[in-house]
Amino acid sequence: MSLARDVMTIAAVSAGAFFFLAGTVGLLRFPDTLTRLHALTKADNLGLGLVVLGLLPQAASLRDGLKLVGIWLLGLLAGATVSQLIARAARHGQLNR
Amino acid sequence: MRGPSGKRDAHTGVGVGASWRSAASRAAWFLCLWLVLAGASLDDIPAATIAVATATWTSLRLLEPGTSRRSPRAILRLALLFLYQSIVAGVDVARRALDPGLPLRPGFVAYPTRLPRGLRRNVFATLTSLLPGTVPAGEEEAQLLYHCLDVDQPVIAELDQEEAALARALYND
Amino acid sequence: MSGVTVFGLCAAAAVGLGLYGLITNPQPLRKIIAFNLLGSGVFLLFGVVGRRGAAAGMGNDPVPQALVITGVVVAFSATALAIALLLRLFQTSASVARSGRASPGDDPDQVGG
Amino acid sequence: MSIETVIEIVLAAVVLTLGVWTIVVPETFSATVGFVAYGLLVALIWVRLDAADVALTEAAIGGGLGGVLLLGAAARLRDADMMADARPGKLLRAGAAALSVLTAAVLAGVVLLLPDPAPTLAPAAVANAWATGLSNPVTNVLMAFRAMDTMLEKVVLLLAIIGVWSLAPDSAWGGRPGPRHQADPRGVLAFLARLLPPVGIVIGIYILWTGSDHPGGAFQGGAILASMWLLAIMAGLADTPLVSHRSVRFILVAGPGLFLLVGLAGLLFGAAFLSYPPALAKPLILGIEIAMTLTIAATLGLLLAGAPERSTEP
Amino acid sequence: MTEFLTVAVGFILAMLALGLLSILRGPGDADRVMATQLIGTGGIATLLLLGTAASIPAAIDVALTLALLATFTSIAFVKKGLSRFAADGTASTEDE
Amino acid sequence: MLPPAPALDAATTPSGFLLVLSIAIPIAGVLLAFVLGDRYVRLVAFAMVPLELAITVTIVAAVPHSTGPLVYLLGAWPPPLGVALRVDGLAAVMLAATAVVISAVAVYAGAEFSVTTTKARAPFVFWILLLAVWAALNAIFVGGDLFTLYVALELLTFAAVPLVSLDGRPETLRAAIRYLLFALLGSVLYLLGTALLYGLHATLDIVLLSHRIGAEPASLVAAALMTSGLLAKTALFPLHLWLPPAHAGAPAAGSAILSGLVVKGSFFIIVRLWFQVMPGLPGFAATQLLAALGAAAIVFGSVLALRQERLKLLIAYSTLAQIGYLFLMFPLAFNGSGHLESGGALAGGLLQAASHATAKAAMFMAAGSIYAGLGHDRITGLGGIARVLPLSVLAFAFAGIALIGVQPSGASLAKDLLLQAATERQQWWWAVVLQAGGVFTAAYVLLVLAHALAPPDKPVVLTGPAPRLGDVAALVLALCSLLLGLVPWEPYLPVPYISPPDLSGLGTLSKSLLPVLGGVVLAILLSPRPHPFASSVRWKVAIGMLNRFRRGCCAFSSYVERGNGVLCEWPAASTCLLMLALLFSVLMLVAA
Repeated sequence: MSLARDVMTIAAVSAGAFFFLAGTVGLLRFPDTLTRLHALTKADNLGLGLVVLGLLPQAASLRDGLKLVGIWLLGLLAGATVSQLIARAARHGQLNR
Repeated sequence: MRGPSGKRDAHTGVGVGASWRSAASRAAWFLCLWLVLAGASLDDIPAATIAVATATWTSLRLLEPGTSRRSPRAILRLALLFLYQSIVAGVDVARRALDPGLPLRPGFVAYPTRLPRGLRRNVFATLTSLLPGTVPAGEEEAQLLYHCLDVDQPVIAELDQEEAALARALYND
Repeated sequence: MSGVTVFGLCAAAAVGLGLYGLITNPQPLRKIIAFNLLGSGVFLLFGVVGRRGAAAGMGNDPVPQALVITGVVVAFSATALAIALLLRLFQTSASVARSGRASPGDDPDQVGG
Repeated sequence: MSIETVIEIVLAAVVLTLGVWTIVVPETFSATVGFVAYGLLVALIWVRLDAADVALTEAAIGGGLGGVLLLGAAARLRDADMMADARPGKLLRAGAAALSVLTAAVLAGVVLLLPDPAPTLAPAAVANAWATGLSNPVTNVLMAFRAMDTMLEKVVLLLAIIGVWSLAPDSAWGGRPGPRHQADPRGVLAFLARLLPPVGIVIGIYILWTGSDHPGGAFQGGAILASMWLLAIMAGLADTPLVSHRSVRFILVAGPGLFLLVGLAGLLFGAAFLSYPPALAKPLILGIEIAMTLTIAATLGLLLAGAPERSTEP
Repeated sequence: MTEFLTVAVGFILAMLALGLLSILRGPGDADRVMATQLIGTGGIATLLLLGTAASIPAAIDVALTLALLATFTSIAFVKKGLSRFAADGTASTEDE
Repeated sequence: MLPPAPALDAATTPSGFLLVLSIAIPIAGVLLAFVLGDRYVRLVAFAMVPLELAITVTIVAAVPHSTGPLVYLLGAWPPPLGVALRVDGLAAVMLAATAVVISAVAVYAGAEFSVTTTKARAPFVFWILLLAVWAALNAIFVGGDLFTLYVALELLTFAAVPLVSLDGRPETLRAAIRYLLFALLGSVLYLLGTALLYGLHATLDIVLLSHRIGAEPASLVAAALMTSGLLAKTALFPLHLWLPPAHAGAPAAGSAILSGLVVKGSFFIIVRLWFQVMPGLPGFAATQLLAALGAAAIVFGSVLALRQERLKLLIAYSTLAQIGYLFLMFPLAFNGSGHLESGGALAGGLLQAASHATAKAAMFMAAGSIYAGLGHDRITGLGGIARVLPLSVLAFAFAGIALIGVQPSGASLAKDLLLQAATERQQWWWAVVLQAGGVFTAAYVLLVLAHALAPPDKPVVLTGPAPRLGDVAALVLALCSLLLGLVPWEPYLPVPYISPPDLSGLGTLSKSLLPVLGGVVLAILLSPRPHPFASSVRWKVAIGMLNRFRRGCCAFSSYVERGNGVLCEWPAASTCLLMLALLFSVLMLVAA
């Protein structure tokens, strides 16, 4: 049982780390603010989600697990709204250029 | 569980009944949040009461009770769709970032939405900001402006599908 | 123990950095930021001291932790007061300076894109 | 070298790189963002040092309020070179760098020389926890063993507010602090500001409440509540109160006031100033903490809002 | 398991550092502000992993606070830095 | 593990609760005044001042009857876990001086800071901050824990900064920012030292630390950091960049508090640190360095004071010089066995602090009245005011005479004590500095008086009503300073001998006249402006003879001014601070 849990943790956390890697590569390679914003919000949020998923089997209690999910949801909400705010700001910046 | 959910519980109805009902359902959500955070303990009752009451009061002040019907099954479907889309979005970005050719055709796409400005459009924009390749970057009259990683993707169609799912789930009036 | 050493050195470096910034930066706001950096180095040092004093089933001596929390509050209020002073000074001296100058043009550097 | 040490070195290196960036980058705005990022990462170090109470404080201050404060100032002071001192010459900068490096080196040496095993008060704090009935030793130190410091610190907060208010123009005295924030009531910001504050309130109260037994406490909870208030203000959904308003004044002194009253009651009826009778210790401390949370939330919010700018007339 | 989680922490931290370097460079302020958002996600992930690896349960609460407040810097930036562009949407659409 | 705590003062003494009240009452006043708002703020202050005064008197009266210091254990928790408050003779003297000065300032400010409908802001802030300064100072004098002292120091800074910028002009705002930032730098260094001390000894209690501390390098570095941080807050030369603009820009009552009291807070912590926490550690060289800085402060401050155009700035620079005077006691307390001895030198230093507090506050108050009366405070425009504002000028004169060290002033007793210590320790060079300090003081006091007593060029028109009550308060304060030498000090300070205040003796007369005459010469030589009496023919001849010499002196003083300009740049001053910290570390390490 514990082995299955650990395998799931390792798999999910590794996948999460991969998406963090992808997000960072995107930040480094993408040409402008708006495209980098995609990299930042999408890849990293998925990465965080997968890390949370991976930690769920290790959580001490159901409550802690739900807390983890809550943190992820809060992170999603933050990412989603902030990406809109920054996108608007960046677009206005471009228009003003 | 959290704010957006609290808001979604607004039920059809007019006047005081509706606001009481929505107050009750929001309070229930905040109570769930409290229980997740602090666990269930008798000692916590005063703090939990204060927290839930304050949060509900604030929530009602900041966000008026809605008037639309919602369907639990459609919400579930929306959530799953959303989850699926955000995974696809992450994979999509990862693929483009790691591809040596850097396949990007960034640009803006205007999507004519049927949702009125305000809360509904905000919810829609927020959900779609996690869609593959799109970030809402502004509004113009009846259109939402999206920045896309790849303008050749069928962005409009995907957005249409999402909007329909959202309307079925929450704004079915 | 080595982790403690790492962060101890990190704290010392943060103190040095903060001092350098506080001394050499001509902008008041940058001085305030440097002060905060310096402060965080000092707090980290408290943290390291507390971590070294881990005992009685506690990972960190509670007394330095409490001192740090008090210190953080004080440092934050100091920052807020300094910034309020700065903004007020900016307002008053800008109202003096503006009379002789046309409205400042749009600064293209303001937003990224 | 264990893997933990490697991680710690990586963490310290990242944090220090951000610190260097903050100091050397030419534009103030970049430095400010760098510092906010630095502050958020320092919270990681605090967790690593097993000081979760402090980590919470750093996260609440560095992440929310500090960022708003510094970034807001950086944006407003964009072309504020007129206030700058003269840029020091190369020689002076080299001298300052040498001295700073020397100081850091001395400090590093001293840290390495700290005694081993380290003296500590942890056992004493744990052994005396019975007196309050709270099992978070940090809260015990703050509220019982060193309650005087905490009370004085709350007075410091009050003085900071008075200092900020003292900068009001005479015509705006008693008015509302800060500019009236305008935002589209149907925009994204307002959307976030409608959803987040209730959640934040529950979390803030939880952090306060859990502080008696787990990491958390009045300041951290108050900082979260203040952030939520500020969010509503920035989104134009709420306005700052009139500073002449009696209830505002009352909230701003509630924490230290109650602290002082309980302390004096201890002086009159109990063992000493700021002592609590063991039976009543927990409720008394919790009561003070609740009052302090309110005070802290209001104080921090108003500190960030700034000096009164708008006169009492609407 | 602890070793694995610790390695993951290191890896994500390294990614975080690289990402920070790339966006703090600019060119615009909007890029730089994204740095705090990056820490909002990467930092939370690191915190959670760290907390589990070192079994510090309170790390979850720290992460929660960070998640709640991670948006604030960006909001302050949008509010104060770009007020004349009305980046919160005021300028782009008038009342319907 | 901890060594068992020594049972030195592990219990509250009977009248210990007074110590709590001495902090709690002004804090209660702050809170109450804040809640009640603009209209009642002065009322609250006027209610709290006598109450607090009474408590101070009771404490001061209780100290001689107690065998050791008065002790109060807060929350009944003994150190190291808890925090203790302690009052010994030193603290009692400072408590008393603070109470006297603040009461006088309250009387003085009663008229200036009354609430009217149009101007509610300044009175509100002023009265609350007055009480806050009192609370902070009392906490500093009474506090027995280095971290409590840190919080109290910050409290003091937060109360002092808004006083500087109370009128909101850009230059006072700039002065306030500079003051705040430099003070913060100082307190951060202090905090750094406490962190190290806690890491070494797991306590910050002064008494416990004094038992545990040894010559470990870390302790010495900590002490050096704390000392230099506190020096920055005390504005000892060359860390004085913030003081003159801040003290001269504040309203008169604020300047009186800032100059008279606020700088004494950090000074007192230095005394505690050196004399009580680690009397055996600083070593000879560090004390010499401290006093050398003091001597430099006397020269710089006095010369710059003589070059000022405005009265308030002159007084501010005089504060700079007088702060230097306070640090001359350190080497003189250094005894043969390498310890700082709490003897006559310490008594002299603290007496000097108390008499400077009273005299300087009186001076600023008098200057404030003069400013209010004339609408300006240009020294060359003071002609004739002795006739229209006799009380203000008299208060200024008395305060000045007290500072110069004419018997029976506190400064004179202090000087005697320090001179005696200099003889005992065979450090004649500090005796020279002490005498020179008196001469310098006489120079700028006499310069002002000469202008004030000179006949006016044109009839003096007062722009405002003369604040009678305020002048009386200033006069009383000045008289206090002038008569401090008559107070029986033995219960509080180790005053080893009592000089019978022989006011008529020839020796006393010459001792008083010497600095005055020297001062006249210095004033003529160093002041760049035309002298009011220079119009008479006889003076012209005399000055003509001196002229070449005078030109040299003027060149010297303009060099001093230029050097001061460099030192008052932020980077230079903060570099100096760092250098001092390192220098102190090195000196102490070498001594250890």
